[in-house]
Amino acid sequence: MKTIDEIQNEIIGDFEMYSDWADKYEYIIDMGKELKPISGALKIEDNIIKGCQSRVWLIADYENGKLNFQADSDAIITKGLVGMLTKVLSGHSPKEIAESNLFFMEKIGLQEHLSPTRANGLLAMIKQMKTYGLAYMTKEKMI
Amino acid sequence: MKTIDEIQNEIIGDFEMYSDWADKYEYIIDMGKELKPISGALKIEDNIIKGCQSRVWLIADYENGKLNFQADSDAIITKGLVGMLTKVLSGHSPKEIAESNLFFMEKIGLQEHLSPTRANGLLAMIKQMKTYGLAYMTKEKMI
Amino acid sequence: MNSANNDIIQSIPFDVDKIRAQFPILNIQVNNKPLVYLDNGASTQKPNSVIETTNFYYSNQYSNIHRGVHKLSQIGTDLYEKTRLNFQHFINATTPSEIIFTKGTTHGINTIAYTYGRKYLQKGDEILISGMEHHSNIVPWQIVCEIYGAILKVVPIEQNGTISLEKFKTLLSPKTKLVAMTYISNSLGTINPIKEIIDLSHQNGSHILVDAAQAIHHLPIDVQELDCDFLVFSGHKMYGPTGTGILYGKEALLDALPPFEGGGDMIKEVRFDKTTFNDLPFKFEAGTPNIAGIIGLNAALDFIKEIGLPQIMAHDKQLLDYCHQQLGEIDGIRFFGTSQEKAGVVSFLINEIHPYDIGVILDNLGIAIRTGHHCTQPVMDFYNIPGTCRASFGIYNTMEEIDVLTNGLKRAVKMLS
Amino acid sequence: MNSANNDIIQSIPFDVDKIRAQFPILNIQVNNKPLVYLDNGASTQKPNSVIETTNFYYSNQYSNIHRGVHKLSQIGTDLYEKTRLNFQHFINATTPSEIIFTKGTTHGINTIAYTYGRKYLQKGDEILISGMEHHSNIVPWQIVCEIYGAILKVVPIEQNGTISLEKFKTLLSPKTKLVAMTYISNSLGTINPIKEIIDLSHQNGSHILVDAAQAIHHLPIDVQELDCDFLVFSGHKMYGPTGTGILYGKEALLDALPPFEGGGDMIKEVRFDKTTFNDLPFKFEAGTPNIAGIIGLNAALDFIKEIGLPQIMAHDKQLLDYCHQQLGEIDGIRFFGTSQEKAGVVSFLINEIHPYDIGVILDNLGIAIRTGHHCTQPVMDFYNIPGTCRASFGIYNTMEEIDVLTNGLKRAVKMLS
Ligand SMILES: Cc1ncc(COP(=O)(O)O)c(C=O)c1O
Ligand SMILES: Cc1ncc(COP(=O)(O)O)c(C=O)c1O
Repeated sequence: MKTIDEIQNEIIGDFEMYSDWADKYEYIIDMGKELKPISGALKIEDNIIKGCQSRVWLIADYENGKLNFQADSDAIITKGLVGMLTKVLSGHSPKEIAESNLFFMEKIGLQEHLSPTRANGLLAMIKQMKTYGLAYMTKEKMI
Repeated sequence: MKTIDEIQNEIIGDFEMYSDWADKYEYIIDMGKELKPISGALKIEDNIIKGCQSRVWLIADYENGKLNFQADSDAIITKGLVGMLTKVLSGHSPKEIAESNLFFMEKIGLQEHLSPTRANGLLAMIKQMKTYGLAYMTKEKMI
Repeated sequence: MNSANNDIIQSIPFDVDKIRAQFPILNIQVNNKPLVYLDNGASTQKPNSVIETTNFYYSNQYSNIHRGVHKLSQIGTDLYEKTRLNFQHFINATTPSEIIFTKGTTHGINTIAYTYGRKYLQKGDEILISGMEHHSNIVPWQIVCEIYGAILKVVPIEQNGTISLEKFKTLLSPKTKLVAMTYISNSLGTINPIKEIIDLSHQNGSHILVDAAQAIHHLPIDVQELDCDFLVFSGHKMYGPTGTGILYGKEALLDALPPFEGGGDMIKEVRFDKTTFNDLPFKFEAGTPNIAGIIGLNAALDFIKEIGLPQIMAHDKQLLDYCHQQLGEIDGIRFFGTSQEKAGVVSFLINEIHPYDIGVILDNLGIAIRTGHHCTQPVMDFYNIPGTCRASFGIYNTMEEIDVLTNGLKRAVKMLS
Repeated sequence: MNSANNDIIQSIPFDVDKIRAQFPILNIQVNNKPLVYLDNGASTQKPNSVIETTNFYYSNQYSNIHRGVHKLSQIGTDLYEKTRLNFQHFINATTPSEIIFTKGTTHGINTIAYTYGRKYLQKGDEILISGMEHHSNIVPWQIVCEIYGAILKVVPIEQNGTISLEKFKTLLSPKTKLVAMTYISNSLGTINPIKEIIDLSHQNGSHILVDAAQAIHHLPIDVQELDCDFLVFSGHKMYGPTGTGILYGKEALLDALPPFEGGGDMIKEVRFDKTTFNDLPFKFEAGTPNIAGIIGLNAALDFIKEIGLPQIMAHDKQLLDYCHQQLGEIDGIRFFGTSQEKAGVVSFLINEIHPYDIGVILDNLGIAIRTGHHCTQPVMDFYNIPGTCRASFGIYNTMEEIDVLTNGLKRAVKMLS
């Protein structure tokens, strides 16, 4: 299993061949299309992260010391971005997730999507993922 | 008896010799000092015209078809200015006063004191004098 | 690539290039593409005259106004009051006292909501609004209705984004104290039959507030002819500075209302046992106002007057027609707001594509449109959609820019499908 | 002519000329004399950086903010929020949510008065203020006291323009819900012992609002150390644009208060049956804000930070001492406000001369001071005077300007006596 940073570097590598914004976005959109959608039954209020414009659903599963994420969005670009984020963070330990440093968005020139004032719910989603990490770290310690 | 315009022209003539602002203001201040103050008993709420900063008292007397004004102010410059205004308008018929065109303030370069936003109550006083003129015109017609 | 129809371009009633040259921002590049600014419903850009007036004021004339004896204070006060007179004449108010400077439309509506509520609203009274109101013409009424136990009634919108006068009539009741209605919808473009709405309100004995945020720079407004009781708009949507706005009210009504905010300038005399309030318009202008903004706003109004509202309307109409025509050719496009009487606002969705996605792609092409609910969530709920894409036009927009938009949209659809 | 004491000039803790060069207005002539601007208590002049930031923003970056997906909207939002962070750190607020942008001090106080009143005030409750408050910290409380049947109590001032903590204590009662007090008096210069006042208020179980309009650019303020519940100030008095201000409030308290104005940006979801409000700080920022103003305000804060508050305080103190000393030599002068702890405000009268007359003469000499009640009529009533002449200092004032003032006053006295 690759580390969080290795996966990030892989994505950065993928993006190096794209000089054009359109190529980058096509990659993200494809990512969004491929991402397995969350079933309607799970798209409940508890799992939603509201941006003003696009909405994000996030589900976390803890199994064998690892956290797995499923995410979805009603906007395809947001969905592609959450897909990249789950790809980077899923399957790692709560500690690794809580302490992760997500640098790939900036490196591939998409940091604007993480602006706190962006209306897509993405930053709130990252916070939520890390909060899950922290919460399960604490749980683990209590066991 | 001189007309309102003749008196105005006289004042303008007086001011022609003053090239300096200070001379002008000394003239006005002297005017203020010479003006007979209104007695305390008459400085009542009814006769007051409130500017934000300086206050003006105005009394009108009608006699033999003429209106006579007495004015006073707590600020000496304002008092000098009201003194000039009563000098120009006092002793004329209500009609002449109501229809007068006061051009001398601008000609002597003091129109700023008549700005509607000036806090000295002067513009309100001129309005009040003309209102007296109008009121007595109407009264005369009714007799 | 479609090229703009030449006939239409030539009939534009003024020289758009000359106008564009007055807006420095129109020369910038966004994401390495020339800016195509089609977000004028949210806010308009500023001409040089506005920028420079503010600039000059701060550099050569600035001080606090009202009650200062010194020259700078006098100059500022005179300029500030000149703006008031300019607006008085522009909307044909009876006296300058009827022109209150505010922070913007929202602030103007809240001023009336709070003071009207305090003076007139009682338990069971009704406020009537429409289903297409901007949040700023909904939430203040919800707040004061809650405070005073009044009830908010809503005239629903029709499928084409208009309201039916018949339905409006049935909702007017003896309990309707006040009607608050937009002249032009910011998300649908609908121009409401405001004169009829005002007359019907008055026949019912109700007061009426008109939200003219989208109308003031699009249609000639004569408040005496309209006979509305209150009318509000923002400076920043009419090519003026941010933080400025106007609240018009009939003098007798404004006189009858209690003051809203307390503070400097709105008082006659302050004593701890009894404070008396200043005359209009100052009664409603508490504290140091946005002096530089209001002085800059005068330049914005002069700019509009110089071009002329009939010319602006004609230009707006041409852009609107051309935009409808061009975008109409895109497969799967749905327009929201298809009223006959419509201003330069085009709201749409394409197939199932989320408006956010379209907004992001267009942004990468240098095209600024707005996506989302446009502060009219009830409109989105009515159509059961998450939001729309909205292109909205200004004085400086061109037919070519609509071509750029059309092509951008086609590209976005291709990428996103 | 007196010339300024050279020792004092040399100990000015920064290069005043270099600062003056940043203020374009300081080069103008007023009535054919170089401008001597001593009306900083009413409002301060703007440095180039503030003027140019606004200018650049309108010319290259403008659009409406929040919720726009396009680049310009993002840039504007980022700049706007950057100002918030800058102020958060400047006054050491716990989170950016505690920094609310307002139109100014007056607007900030009214925001708290209305919402605090609605939430907490009941018949018989008391609000405690001081006898030296600005009208903006009197009238809003009078209005909400009238609405909710509460009672306004006043700590009287002493002859030297201070308030006695003993008297303050006796006026605190179990009914005192909130204390509203100025940090620095705008008409007397008094610096109140605000930390003691805050602690005493809290010991009494009262909330406290601090009016920092005259303090923010004079004293270092740490809201966590002060532990005040609310603190308000204006941008235009701290070298920033008009129409801007800050309301600080403790997060838990602001959360507990109902919203004030309703409109765009302050909502989470708007439904006709139920609207939910946005989180802080947006809950209190209804409608399009003064975007350009707030962005310009950031440059003003940077300007102040660059010079440094200790330097500013030292400069202010030197001007104050020198001014007292020089004016003190004028026959018949009376100073109002002679507290030990005093900021750069000098209020005075000379013999029986009306302040208006002095203002007019000084204006003709190019000297801008303020005359009148300075929006503190109760202070004038206390001293039984119609008003005062007030010279108040800014970063750019010099010892030589105080000499010009002194000579101007001597001339005025001669002319007017
Ligand atoms: C102490 C004090 N409080 C409040 C205010 C009101 O500020 P603004 O007019 O900017 O709202 C002022 C300004 O004169 C002031 O000096
Ligand atoms: C119809 C309408 N009403 C009210 C508003 C609110 O205006 P502001 O945000 O300037 O207060 C807007 C602006 O979007 C609008 O379009």
